[in-house]
Amino acid sequence: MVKPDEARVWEALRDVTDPEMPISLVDMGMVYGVCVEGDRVRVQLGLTATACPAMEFICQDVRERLQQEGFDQVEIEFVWDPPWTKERMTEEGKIALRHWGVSV
Amino acid sequence: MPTLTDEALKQKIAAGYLIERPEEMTERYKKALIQILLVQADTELMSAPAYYMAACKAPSINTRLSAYAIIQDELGHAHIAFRLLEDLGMDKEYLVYGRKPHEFKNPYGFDQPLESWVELIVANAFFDRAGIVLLGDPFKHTSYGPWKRALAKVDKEETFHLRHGEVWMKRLCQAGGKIKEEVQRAVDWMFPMGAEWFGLPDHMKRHSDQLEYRLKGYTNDQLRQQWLSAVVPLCESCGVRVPAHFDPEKQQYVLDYPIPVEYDPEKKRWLFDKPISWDQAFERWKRRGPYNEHYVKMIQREYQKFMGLLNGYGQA
Amino acid sequence: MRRDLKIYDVFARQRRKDPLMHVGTVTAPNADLAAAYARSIYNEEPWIEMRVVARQDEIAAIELEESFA
Amino acid sequence: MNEYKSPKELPPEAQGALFDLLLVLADSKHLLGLRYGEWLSAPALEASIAAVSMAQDEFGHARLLYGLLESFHQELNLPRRTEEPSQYRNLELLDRAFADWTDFVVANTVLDTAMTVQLEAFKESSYLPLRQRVAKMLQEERFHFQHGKGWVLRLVSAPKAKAELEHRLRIVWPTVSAWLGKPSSRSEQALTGFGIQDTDSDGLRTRFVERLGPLFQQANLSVPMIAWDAITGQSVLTTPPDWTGWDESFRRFSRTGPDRETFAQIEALYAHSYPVE
Repeated sequence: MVKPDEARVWEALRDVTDPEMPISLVDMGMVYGVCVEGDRVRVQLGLTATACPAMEFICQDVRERLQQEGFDQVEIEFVWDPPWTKERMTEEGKIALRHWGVSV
Repeated sequence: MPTLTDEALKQKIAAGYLIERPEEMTERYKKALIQILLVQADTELMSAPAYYMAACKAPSINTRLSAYAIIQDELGHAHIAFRLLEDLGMDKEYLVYGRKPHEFKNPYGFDQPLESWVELIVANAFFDRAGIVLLGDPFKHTSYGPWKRALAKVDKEETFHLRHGEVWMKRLCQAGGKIKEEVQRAVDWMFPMGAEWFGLPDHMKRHSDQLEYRLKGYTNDQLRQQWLSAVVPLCESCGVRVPAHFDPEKQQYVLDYPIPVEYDPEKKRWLFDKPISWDQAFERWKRRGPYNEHYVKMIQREYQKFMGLLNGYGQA
Repeated sequence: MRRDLKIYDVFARQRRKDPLMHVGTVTAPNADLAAAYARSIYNEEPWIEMRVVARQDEIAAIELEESFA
Repeated sequence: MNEYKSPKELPPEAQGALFDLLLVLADSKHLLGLRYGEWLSAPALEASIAAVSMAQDEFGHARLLYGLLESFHQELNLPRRTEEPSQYRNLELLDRAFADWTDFVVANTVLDTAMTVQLEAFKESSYLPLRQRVAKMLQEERFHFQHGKGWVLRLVSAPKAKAELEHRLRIVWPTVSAWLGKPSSRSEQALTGFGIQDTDSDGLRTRFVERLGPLFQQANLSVPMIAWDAITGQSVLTTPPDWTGWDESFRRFSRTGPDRETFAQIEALYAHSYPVE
């Protein structure tokens, strides 16, 4: 069963888009995991490329959006395994959302 | 195929017809199209060495990476424009590697040295905004199908450059102190450069084939207005001064100085008390800015030498 | 264009269910370079498949005709 | 086989050897990125684009590898490194700008492939953080070789260019072949003994030759250090490196580091007051 707090984080991350294309990080399949402890949240992100030029923007946007949700400490961890592939996009994102009990 | 007259072509275009191939054009249409594409191609191409110069001053591996991503995009856009020109019968190799520096048709802004990370950021915010405004127009309006389709990619990527410029500009200004002063100095010389980019005001402009063939849809003044309405509020939100403001009566942005004015490229300074005529401004553009030759050389340096190596034993 | 160069059309798609669509062209002296060039120029979308084919090897089954509509 | 999740868990000799190797790789990829990026002047616009694209991949990998090194808490001491070029452990062929496009093509095929072969040996690494990152890097490297190969095939179609290419290959070969590591060195024993990499340096050299051999064969290039064995259909290394003056922890023959011009660019990355994360 998903914790309501974590569902809220997933929902909030739907508002953060990859600066290079107008698709949310969730639909991009870039969110690998979310873990909430009180006002702390840890987000695991898979970048589309090791040389992702938008890395800083993405971190900044994720931080700002989750601070709006009341999380004082936002920790971002990059995950490379399994590597992000294009097939993680959209369908994967939707499955993940359904899994977490968020309507698509 | 019956000979197509200019009038008949204009009627078809007015009815929304998209031109797909050179055989469907009149000579005059083709000439106007080549002219506008060449300006686009040269602008994108020459932004690359200018941005590269600043990328070498990037303050971290991360920032250098984003600068390179932007350079790659710009070269990619240039490539697309040159490919379109090639399909119109132009020689792409000659256009990139055979022309003399002063023959390139990029705006005066990309004849200038970009000497710091801050100048790269302001160039992203101002010059890439000019690019988006100028290319967003044909993307929406143009009657040439292949160009319209190619611009979808261009539009997408320029949006990233802009965001890069704007986010960083805010970040640098928030840092305050010396860094903000550096931003102000860059804005001081780059803002009027951007305003001038859009050329002759409408009331001085003669008829335009580019508009009549619907290669583009907006006039120079409309485009300049679009640019000002993005750039001025950005600077205001950063607390950076620009010589322009919103006039509530006219319901548009106006410049606080007579355009065009004289520019001192050595000192990177505009002489706002020395207005000049547009003919004099075009003269200045034609004389080219201080880094025109340097940038063209950065692109062309190896080509001749390499062709010599390839052709050493008669290989074409 | 130089005789040793060829035009290649570039096709790509983003999802398995999508058809390959034309995304642009490159000029290159051989297929390896055409593929490498295509990959670095048309990188605006996360394509899952990209192919290049020499334009000289394509033939028109239906030729684009001028429409007077 | 053990699995190590952090440097602390590694036996000391493996920790030192891995630290050295990761820094060699990170610096080499950083410098290769700088070198690729210098080619706005490639002899074709498309090649300039590919060059800038490959530069980003290398920077991305350097960024990732430097990130891995942070957890070692060993004195990385970036400020001192920026004052002292000799602290840099990059592949020494990258110390200065490429002389011309032929040099670029050689780096793109030979140098880049050597780094890739080293990375591939980590695919099943016992050091988990490295194993987790290597697949992504290898995925991104694939088109580099395709680009290099395309240019090699282009060059050998012209006799003068072909002769020039063969000449350069002979020059770089001993250095790049040595770069894959010295047999029976202590660090090699640690790296293979604890399963950090899946083969020893001679094994890496064999893979390296097997990767490049078919291209050289197809391009009809005569590279005396490699022979084609018609019976096995494999390429084999004929001349082992001469190890005189070799420093295994830096993987260099000389400790000079990058030249002044290059070093100025590296310094720019750290000597600034901008708000960088």
